[in-house]
Amino acid sequence: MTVAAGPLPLDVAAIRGDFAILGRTVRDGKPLVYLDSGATSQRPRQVLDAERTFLETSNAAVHRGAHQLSEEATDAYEGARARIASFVGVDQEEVVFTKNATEGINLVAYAMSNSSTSGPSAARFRLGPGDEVVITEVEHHANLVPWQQVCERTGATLRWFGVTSDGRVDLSELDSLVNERTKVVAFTHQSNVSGAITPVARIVKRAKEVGALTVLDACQSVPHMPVDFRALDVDFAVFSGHKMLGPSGIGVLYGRFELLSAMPPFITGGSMIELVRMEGSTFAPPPQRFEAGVPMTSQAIGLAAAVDYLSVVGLERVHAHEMALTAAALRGLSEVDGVHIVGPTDLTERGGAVSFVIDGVHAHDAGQVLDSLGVEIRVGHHCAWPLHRKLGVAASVRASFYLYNTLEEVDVLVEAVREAKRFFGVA
Amino acid sequence: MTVAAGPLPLDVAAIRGDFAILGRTVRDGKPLVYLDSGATSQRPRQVLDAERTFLETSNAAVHRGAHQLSEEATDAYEGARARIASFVGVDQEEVVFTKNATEGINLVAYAMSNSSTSGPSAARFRLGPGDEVVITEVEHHANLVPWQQVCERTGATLRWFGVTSDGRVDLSELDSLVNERTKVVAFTHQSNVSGAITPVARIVKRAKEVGALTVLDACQSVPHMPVDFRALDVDFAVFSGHKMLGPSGIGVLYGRFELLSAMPPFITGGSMIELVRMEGSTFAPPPQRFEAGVPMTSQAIGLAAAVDYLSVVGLERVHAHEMALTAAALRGLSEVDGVHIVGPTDLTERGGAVSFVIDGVHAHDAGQVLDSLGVEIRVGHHCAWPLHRKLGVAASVRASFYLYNTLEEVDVLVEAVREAKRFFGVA
Amino acid sequence: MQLEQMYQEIILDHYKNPHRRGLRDPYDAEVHHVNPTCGDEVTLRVKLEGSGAEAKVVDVSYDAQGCSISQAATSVLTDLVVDGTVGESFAKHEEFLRLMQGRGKVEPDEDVLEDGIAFAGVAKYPARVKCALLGWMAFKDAVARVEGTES
Amino acid sequence: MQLEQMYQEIILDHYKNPHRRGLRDPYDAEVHHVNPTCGDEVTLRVKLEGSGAEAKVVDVSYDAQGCSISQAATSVLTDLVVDGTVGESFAKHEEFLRLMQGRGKVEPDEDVLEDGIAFAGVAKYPARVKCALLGWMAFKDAVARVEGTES
Ligand SMILES: Cc1ncc(COP(=O)(O)O)c(C=O)c1O
Ligand SMILES: Cc1ncc(COP(=O)(O)O)c(C=O)c1O
Repeated sequence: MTVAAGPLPLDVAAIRGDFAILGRTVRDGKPLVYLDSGATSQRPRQVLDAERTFLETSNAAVHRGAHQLSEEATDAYEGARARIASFVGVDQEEVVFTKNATEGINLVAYAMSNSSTSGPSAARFRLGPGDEVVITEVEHHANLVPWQQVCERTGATLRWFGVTSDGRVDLSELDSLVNERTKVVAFTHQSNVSGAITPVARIVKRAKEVGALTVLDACQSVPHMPVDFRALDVDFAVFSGHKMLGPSGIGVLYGRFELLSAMPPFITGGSMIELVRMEGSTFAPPPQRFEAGVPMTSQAIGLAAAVDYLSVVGLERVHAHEMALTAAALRGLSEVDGVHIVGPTDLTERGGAVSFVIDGVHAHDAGQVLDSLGVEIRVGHHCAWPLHRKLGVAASVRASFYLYNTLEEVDVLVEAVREAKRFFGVA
Repeated sequence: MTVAAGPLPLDVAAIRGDFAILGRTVRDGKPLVYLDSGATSQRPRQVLDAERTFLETSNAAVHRGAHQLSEEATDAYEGARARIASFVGVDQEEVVFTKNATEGINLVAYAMSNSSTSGPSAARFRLGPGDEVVITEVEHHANLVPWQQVCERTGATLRWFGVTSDGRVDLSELDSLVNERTKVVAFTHQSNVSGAITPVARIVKRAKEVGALTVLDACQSVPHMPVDFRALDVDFAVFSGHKMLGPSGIGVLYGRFELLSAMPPFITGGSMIELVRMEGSTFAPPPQRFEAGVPMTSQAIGLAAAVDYLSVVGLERVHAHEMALTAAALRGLSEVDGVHIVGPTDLTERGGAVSFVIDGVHAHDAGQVLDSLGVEIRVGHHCAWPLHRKLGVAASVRASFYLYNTLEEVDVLVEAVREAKRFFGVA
Repeated sequence: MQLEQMYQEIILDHYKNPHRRGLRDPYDAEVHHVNPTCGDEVTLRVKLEGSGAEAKVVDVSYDAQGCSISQAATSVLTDLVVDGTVGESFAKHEEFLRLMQGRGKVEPDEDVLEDGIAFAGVAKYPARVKCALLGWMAFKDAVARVEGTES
Repeated sequence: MQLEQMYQEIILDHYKNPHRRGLRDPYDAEVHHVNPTCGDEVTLRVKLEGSGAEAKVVDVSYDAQGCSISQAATSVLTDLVVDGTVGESFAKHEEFLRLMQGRGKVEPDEDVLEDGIAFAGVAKYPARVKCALLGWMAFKDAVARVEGTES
């Protein structure tokens, strides 16, 4: 991959050449300006090719056959796991493939409630009346509803950190919220709405003091900047393939090996067992224990190709590029009267999601105008309804960037926002 | 698609042309003889193309955006659901996408245990001490371990039908096994080991008499013959994409709409909610309620393409073709001394999985010889350990057929079995 | 430009000057509905006279937070149903539903829908159809509650 | 033909005439191990004399159901460990493991592994490596139980 010298550290034109979809037009022949990578990213041809090559040469059920095809498929699948694990600084056996990040969080939550009918080694995961689960009010529903549900199943109590006016997790009550009753603290690494980055170290330190497990929602960080779960010292973390140039239908749960080894299973069935009798079954060691049934084989291979792609470009450079785009967007939008950013207005401890509201133009209406100009952004609460409610915003407009976006696209966005105001007569 | 006249109703040569992988060789240049479709099938170029075209033109997060890409993606995803639903004779809202069939069974089992902390409409799904769950001893682990686990979680009792000497479900105790205490009867449509087809109507009739729910494991039937869940009158059914020419990472749960509507969710998170507050959440109607997070979008589109492919060929003809291959295999293997079929030895009520043991040659060793001759079959207990134990077989060899297999390949299989005997000196 | 086709003058007029807005007494039933994808909300009250299909819709009052489409559609709704019978309102709802689910391919009946025909362009945008139906869903639900047929 | 490379004469000989087969008394520990993918099983007993790494392996007896590779490997194992010390047996296990996980690219040390070097060809078939290790896993587990270090 060649990289141009200049203010932006990436050769975006070359990168865009790898994404066929970016060449299309929408509505009345408008060039596509895709600013919705926070919802799902596009995939380069390298990822599509990797999946197809696998399917046309080595496809077979993994871990289940002794024939050559099955050997090749198993090698490809486990090789993918190893590459993905090293991408986030952890060991291969600590990576569990799930269908998306949401399943990964549910896996941990259900394993905890299943602990009450499992053996003594699972005792540390048990939840019951008097125990507390702590989350934050900025969470995506994926890291919120599963914890509400596990509290309903077990009788534990859900508590949460509030939100500052610029959409950050408010840690002022850290020491009282996370206390001796706390069994688990689950929080996002980066808000998918405000872009705010959570001070992971502070929360992890406090959780360790009281012996609580930590679960990191890394859906919006791993795709966009270098992340090392071991260095962050969290117990569990999740992310999704489709947000990082990889296929849909695959997510990753990281868990410290020692914890995964002691944890009861969630989804059960073939390939995750040790011994099956009608009277009862025992289970394989991790990660197999958590991967019941024929897995998302080609998708793991596609995700490994995505990780390779990102590694060649370099996550530092991806991040720097997105920060340049974010700075331009914050600057451009701040010059439009009546536009209010939902989240930090400078680059301190934030990533590249820029959400905003426009006085007098509802987010849905703004989105419609933007769409008519080819600008594909997201409108609504972005699966973070409590955060929106707390900030007094019913729905916001979110632009989110990735390595294939350009400064020109940011200009188109800002101009489109002005057009929305004109169209609805609030110029 | 053109179809040749002749003893076999399919133009297998034309079909094989759609599967690039079938042209490869294995080991020392042996042509690949892929007889492991019971584990996972291969995919025609039409399926790979459908996924790629979607990803290169309309990829976006479904149900979450108002922009054109998201509209197109949502249409493609929901259109796929409609085609897949009609393929098995049910309504679109009755089809839930899961990552594989295993997840589908777990979904029902967990929804049942979650019912104990859900509202009154879920009461009919509750399980507790005194209640009984009935399965069979021929089940794949996927339709066995989840039921053991739900019994552990709830205190219900697991009971099971035995097995006849030719690997069929033994229904002689139907009326006593399925009784007033029975809450759910889960059973396979077709054994993945013996190929035996279960008399669905008899079990469903009895289950209805006592008011028990029925769950059909259709993993080995839907890919191979016309199946209509409404006609079979089961309450729930599951199958997997990867066994029917479709992608890995996608499965289907069918549920009667009335039941899905009353059932609590399993995996929770984004896109499955109605209203989220920190204090509690309510949930969307089915199928959304059961599809948390960004779904396996391109995989649904790939599976719809697979369903189209099978529909063009015609499931009756696929079935007739497989029966011709099965007849040839049963005939050929029966002429080899010391080979014993695990399952029915004629074509009555059976599909195209042919499992067998060879006196004096362990299945693993036989598999190795077959592999060296290019014949890719499965060895072991095929995730049906209790069935093997019951029949006194530690491990068997399984050949399984699909629309792309030929009579010549059956001959190669039989000859390879003879070679295995020669190699281990048990000629 | 497609945008003008969608946001007809009529829609923008209703959005800027909504009819019958505000929550009024007396009323027989009040409901609260939300659009789960965007968080838009409507609180809606109905006052009926009589019962069954022949009951008269005396008043519909509401407080809503949402986009121009959902606001305007609710305003138009009140024009269409107030002073008519419940039976007539349901028939109009049917016709509006047919229009909105028609993907822009259905010719609306102006005699039935009046200003409602302005939403023909919205029907081309599936993600916005829910916006246009939010008020209607609330209205039907409220009437059902008065009738006691709501579960 | 690759097959002959994998199934060396030595392997087939051990398979047909396994050494020290059968379950014998006295013994200090008995374990039962299975291979979850194929259902192969081994019940294995060890009799030690002394303790720690210097303990002598007096007898290894077993009853096994499985393929030629697992049967032969267990037979070879008994040749390698019986009459040696526990410390020596673990060293041999290490060397055998290194060979089996070497994907056919590791040169085995015949002085250490004796007949065990015949399994070099098996290492090329990842699915069969577990077969060759089944007896060894059981042996290590059994020794650990005697030593009381098993959890
Ligand atoms: C009869 C049967 N049931 C269930 C399954 C599980 O399917 P999956 O692994 O795709 O979830 C299989 C295949 O492995 C099967 O053959
Ligand atoms: C912060 C955050 N957490 C969790 C998720 C859920 O990811 P998925 O839908 O892939 O499971 C998302 C994306 O939707 C997200 O942005």
